[in-house]
Amino acid sequence: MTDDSNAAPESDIETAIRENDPALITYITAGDPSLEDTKRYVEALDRGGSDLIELGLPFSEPVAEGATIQAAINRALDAGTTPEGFFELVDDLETEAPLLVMTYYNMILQYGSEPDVRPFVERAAEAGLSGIIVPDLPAEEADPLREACDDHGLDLVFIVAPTTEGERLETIMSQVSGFAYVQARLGTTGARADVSTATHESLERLSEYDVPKAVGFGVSEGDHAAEIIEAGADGVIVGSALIDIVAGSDDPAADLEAKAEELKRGAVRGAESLTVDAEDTPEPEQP
Amino acid sequence: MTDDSNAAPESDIETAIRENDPALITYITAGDPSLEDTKRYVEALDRGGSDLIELGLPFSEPVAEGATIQAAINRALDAGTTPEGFFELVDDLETEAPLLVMTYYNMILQYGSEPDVRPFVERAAEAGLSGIIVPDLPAEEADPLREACDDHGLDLVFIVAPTTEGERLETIMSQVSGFAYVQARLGTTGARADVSTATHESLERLSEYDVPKAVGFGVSEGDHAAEIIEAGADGVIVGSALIDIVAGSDDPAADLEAKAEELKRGAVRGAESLTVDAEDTPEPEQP
Amino acid sequence: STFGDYGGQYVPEALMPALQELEDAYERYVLENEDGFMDEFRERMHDFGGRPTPLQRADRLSERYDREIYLKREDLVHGGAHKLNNALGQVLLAKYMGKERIIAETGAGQHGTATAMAAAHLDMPCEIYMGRTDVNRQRPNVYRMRMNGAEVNPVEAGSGTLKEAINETFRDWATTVETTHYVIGSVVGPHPFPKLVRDFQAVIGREAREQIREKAGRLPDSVVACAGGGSNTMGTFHEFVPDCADPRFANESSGRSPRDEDVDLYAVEAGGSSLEIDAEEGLAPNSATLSTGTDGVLHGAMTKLLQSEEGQIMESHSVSAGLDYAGVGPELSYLAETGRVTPVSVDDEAALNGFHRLSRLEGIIPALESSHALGYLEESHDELGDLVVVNISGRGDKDLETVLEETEKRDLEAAPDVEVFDG
Amino acid sequence: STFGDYGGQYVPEALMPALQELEDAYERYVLENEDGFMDEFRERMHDFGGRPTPLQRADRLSERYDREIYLKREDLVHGGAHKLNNALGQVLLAKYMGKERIIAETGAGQHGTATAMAAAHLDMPCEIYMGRTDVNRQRPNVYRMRMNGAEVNPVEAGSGTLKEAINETFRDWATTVETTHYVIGSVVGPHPFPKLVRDFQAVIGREAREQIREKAGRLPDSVVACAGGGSNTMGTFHEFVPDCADPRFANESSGRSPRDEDVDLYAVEAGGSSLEIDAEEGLAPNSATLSTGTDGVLHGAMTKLLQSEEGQIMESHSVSAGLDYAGVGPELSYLAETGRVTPVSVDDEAALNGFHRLSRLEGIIPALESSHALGYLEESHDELGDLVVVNISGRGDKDLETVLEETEKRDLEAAPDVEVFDG
Repeated sequence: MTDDSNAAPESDIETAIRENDPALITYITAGDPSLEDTKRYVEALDRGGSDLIELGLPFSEPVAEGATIQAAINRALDAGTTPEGFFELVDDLETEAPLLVMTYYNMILQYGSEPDVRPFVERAAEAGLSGIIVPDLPAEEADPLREACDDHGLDLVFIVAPTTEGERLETIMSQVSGFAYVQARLGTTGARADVSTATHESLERLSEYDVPKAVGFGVSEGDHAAEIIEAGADGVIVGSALIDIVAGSDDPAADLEAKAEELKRGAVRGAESLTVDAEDTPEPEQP
Repeated sequence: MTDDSNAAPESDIETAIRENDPALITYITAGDPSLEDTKRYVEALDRGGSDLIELGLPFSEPVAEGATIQAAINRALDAGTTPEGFFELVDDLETEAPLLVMTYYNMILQYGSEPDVRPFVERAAEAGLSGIIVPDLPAEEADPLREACDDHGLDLVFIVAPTTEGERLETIMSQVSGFAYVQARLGTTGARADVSTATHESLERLSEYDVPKAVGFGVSEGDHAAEIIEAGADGVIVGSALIDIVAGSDDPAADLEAKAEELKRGAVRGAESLTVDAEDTPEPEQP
Repeated sequence: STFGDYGGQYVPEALMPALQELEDAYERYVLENEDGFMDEFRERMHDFGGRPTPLQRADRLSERYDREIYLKREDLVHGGAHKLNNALGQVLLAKYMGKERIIAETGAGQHGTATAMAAAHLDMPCEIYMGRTDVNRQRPNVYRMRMNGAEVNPVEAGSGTLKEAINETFRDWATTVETTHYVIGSVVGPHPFPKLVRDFQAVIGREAREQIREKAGRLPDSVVACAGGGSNTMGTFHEFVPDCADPRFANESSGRSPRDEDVDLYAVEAGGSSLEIDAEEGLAPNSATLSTGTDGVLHGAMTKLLQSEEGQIMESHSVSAGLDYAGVGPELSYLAETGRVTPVSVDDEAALNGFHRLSRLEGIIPALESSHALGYLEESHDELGDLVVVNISGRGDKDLETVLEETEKRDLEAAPDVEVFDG
Repeated sequence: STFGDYGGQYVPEALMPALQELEDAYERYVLENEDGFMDEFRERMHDFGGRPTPLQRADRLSERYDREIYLKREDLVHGGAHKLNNALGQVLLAKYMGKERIIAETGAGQHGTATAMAAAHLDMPCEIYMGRTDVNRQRPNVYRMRMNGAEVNPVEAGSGTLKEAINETFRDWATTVETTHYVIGSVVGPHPFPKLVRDFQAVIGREAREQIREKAGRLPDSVVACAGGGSNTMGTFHEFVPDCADPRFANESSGRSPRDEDVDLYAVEAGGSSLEIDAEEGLAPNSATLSTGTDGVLHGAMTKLLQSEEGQIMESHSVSAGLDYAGVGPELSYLAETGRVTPVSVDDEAALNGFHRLSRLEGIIPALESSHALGYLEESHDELGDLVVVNISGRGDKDLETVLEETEKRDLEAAPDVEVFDG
């Protein structure tokens, strides 16, 4: 369906971002602390204004995650979260925002009786997921999964890192499906106190590509969201800051909803500021 | 004086053994537990029938001693025993039995301001000692000390070990001064429960030499003494069994005297048995 | 993929440019000796590392097994194991690449100490990640690394062993990839690491092959090496892989033609206490990945793994911390799958007996890792032919405490009386 | 005497025949290579022991001292120190002599472990005497000996260190001399031990002399080695002794003529905490025998000693257990007395700094013994000329705990921050 994402009809995900620009993409780990809780949290995030929701399917070796999401994954695994349980959760969920699954490649391979990506993708499509993000699957190794996703109408979202440049950037951008997940900085996931200069540089580098761009890794506050949108992104992705609420709040559902609202407001503020800038100056300058 | 012991006039030591055959030679460590005590113990051994008394001048590395005498030496050193203190003890002693000093070569070398054996020998002669035994001085290294002893009329007693055979035995026996100290067995000093077969073999090997032979290393009881004398020795040497008394008795002086008497009686018994044997059988057989 | 169905580069996007840069450096410096890289590497391994290591005839083992047993003495390499071959190679390569900082993971501490030594020798700042459990039980290796000026970062996550240390090192690398080289410690990880590490380690087999020809006049019937991640295994085997009739392997290396002599290759894995797996608990009481594992992706490569049906990586187990890893080098998976390498395993007890046997019979205290190869020799020498080379991958000084503890628990045929060990 | 005024055979009569037998065996097997003894010795030291060891240019030390510094890497010998050169030689000699049993003393445990390895390798029963204090503080070495099948006999007498262990071994030997060979661990003891041990160790200097010529094109200006009993010292120096203008030494070795190049020889002793002696207490807070000792007889030889005026042997001290001995080889006493060897010393602190410096700058953790040579290099490199060879007699793994403890007590310039060592 997205063989050529620039020409093909928009996917659910791309639509969700473009129509809600600036979009809020939220992440939580499924099964942390239980799948029942996750269901409530996802609904809260949906109510809070998420335009797209990533659900983490826990894998025991999460090399791309920082301490916060690692801990969430461990809690989910300790609670006995399985791929089948995950899919049943998704089966049950009815959200306005489309859902993506974020997991590591081995989890996808092992679903089914032989190492093969197709059973997972089939089940994901059946459960109503709109896309897949795999932090340890670079474009070079993605052909089998991309083909399966294409066959089932799922987006396979690629990450663009601060180190992604030149030919590799071209290749990845030509294959963008859903949106480009712009990694805000080098390193792992995790809430940070500021927005890195790498974010600005990355968005600058991507400005010539006409695809939705959402920025993640380190985004935790409305002000970050504002700054990122102002810098040219179409959406912000927030994960660890939400996990902190899941792990630490007395009423996670309410706080998640409030946090989503704060983040969405920040994003909108950033977008408005852009519009004002654009009205003030005929040649908009990237900050 | 003893350049040629077979021809030269007999020394005090040789006389003491020949005249008292079977002779009892006793050893204690000077300064264990104090030089004052040693004086009383030596006098007790003298009273008990010792024909010759060896006084140990303690050296910190007594490689030829077993555990008993090592411990005695450590007690003596801990009590601050010095060569000068030792000689002053000897100065004071008036015993019937001649006295020998038994010590290691380094103690002899270091007496005086430069490493030289003569000051020690001079002082030993002055104190009235009759001879010197040095367990770590084989004949090959003994020239300087032998010359000094000769010059001062002291005997330098050599040890004949179970391994001493052939040419080396000849050489040593030709240099015997005072008596041949026959080492009863391989190993170190120390009371043993029996008389080794090596004793019999050694005495057999030495039987052709007309020099006084006294056997030490492991002799602890009157019966041992008897057996050794019966095997052809002219004397027995007892040390560790006496140290045990020094270290363990409530009244060491009395017990030392009694022990000396027991040993002397044993030796005499051995000699008598020899005489009886000789009377019984025209050709005495070595057991 | 890199090796049949195995290998590849399953890593976060941020690392891909670094892997491409490394691949480029590998081709230029390692394969083509650009700027005399390989010359400098070999000279340093000679002068600093103590190469070549001997191939020693084991007189008493030969007598015991009634065949010729030769030991390749990697225990004599500086640092006490083959690990330096790779660590020095990679740190030197990092220097040639203009990197400013070295990171590495370590389990038992052998790779960490080797990397710390190499980094000190080549004046590169160095940080080592090590699981908390391993830090606590391998204190002397922690000291050695620190003495060499390396930072040691305990990893608190999970069970605090090698797997977690690798995860954490990947995370550091994902942050610092522009200035930092990650010295992976075995023939694992994303391409080009398995080839790079293998090529640095291949000196083991290259020397052994020449030495056995010189000493015995021919190639061995079998070569035996223990296998955890597989760096000593591939290092020992690589030069012998083409010594077989199968043309797939005969031409594998540069310019080689099929050979007359067949050399069998045995990779001895850690059988732990049992080859059975507790799927419920996600525990494998062994580390016999080649023998019992299934295909999957871990730490950047498609390879054989100890994993649950759902794809979660299991906690592996071995009395030898250096073999205790749920994965294995992808090239070994390929060679095992194709039948060129025979994967076998022996249990903890056989390894402990192997340790004691070599210590007492030959005066060489082997690493517990290497002891697995010796355990297999004891159990299966009849199948190994008349001329056998066993790789002694490292020395066992590091294992004394473990061996004592484990020996006290058992009635081991080859062990001395450990009750009097305290003297 | 054997060496000028030094040497000799000051032992109990019972041992004299054994010394004569040993002298005969030394002449036949060692000097004349009867039955190919030396060929077998060299082959085993190659295949089992890992010889030759490298002579490594120390890049960063060379830079630091602005001269060429080369390290002779005896730390790479099997077992981790030069000690095996001698132990294997003597155990093999005992085998040629028909002896059935091996005994040896050990202090820090290095000679004991080397002897236990050699005895295991050559299938000879072996007992090691070790002071109780040393047994308790060198536990890993006790384990290693036992793993190699040796008995370890703790010696309870006195301060329970090397001196007492030697005494006790002499006592065993006096009992078992007919069937047993006593493997003395250094160039000490009665003739022929000092020559025998020296000749087995002389491979160090023989290799180093060839290697430095190959690498630097000439002989070094100075050779530096630490000195306790002096076996690594004499082993390193022996081949260089004739490299001087003084004809007494120029002709010392077989068939040598005076040489053009002058090589200075520095024996670095353990200065401990101070070179001053507490005569009252009979304590020397150092082991600097050549520098501060006086002539006397200990353990079978006339040599320099740390002794009281009355002739009692002092308790020596060094942070390095392997240098902690109140005597020294008689040949070293002779070479020092004649000026051919320059005895110098550095204190514990300089040695500890030397340990840390080499660990951090070169990636080699040296034995605390060898660290004394490195301490001297730091203090006096200006006097050593442009080309210097330093013998690294052993590796420092055995010293990690000691170094940590001693480092914590001090403010050492070259040490890493040891407060974080536990990770």
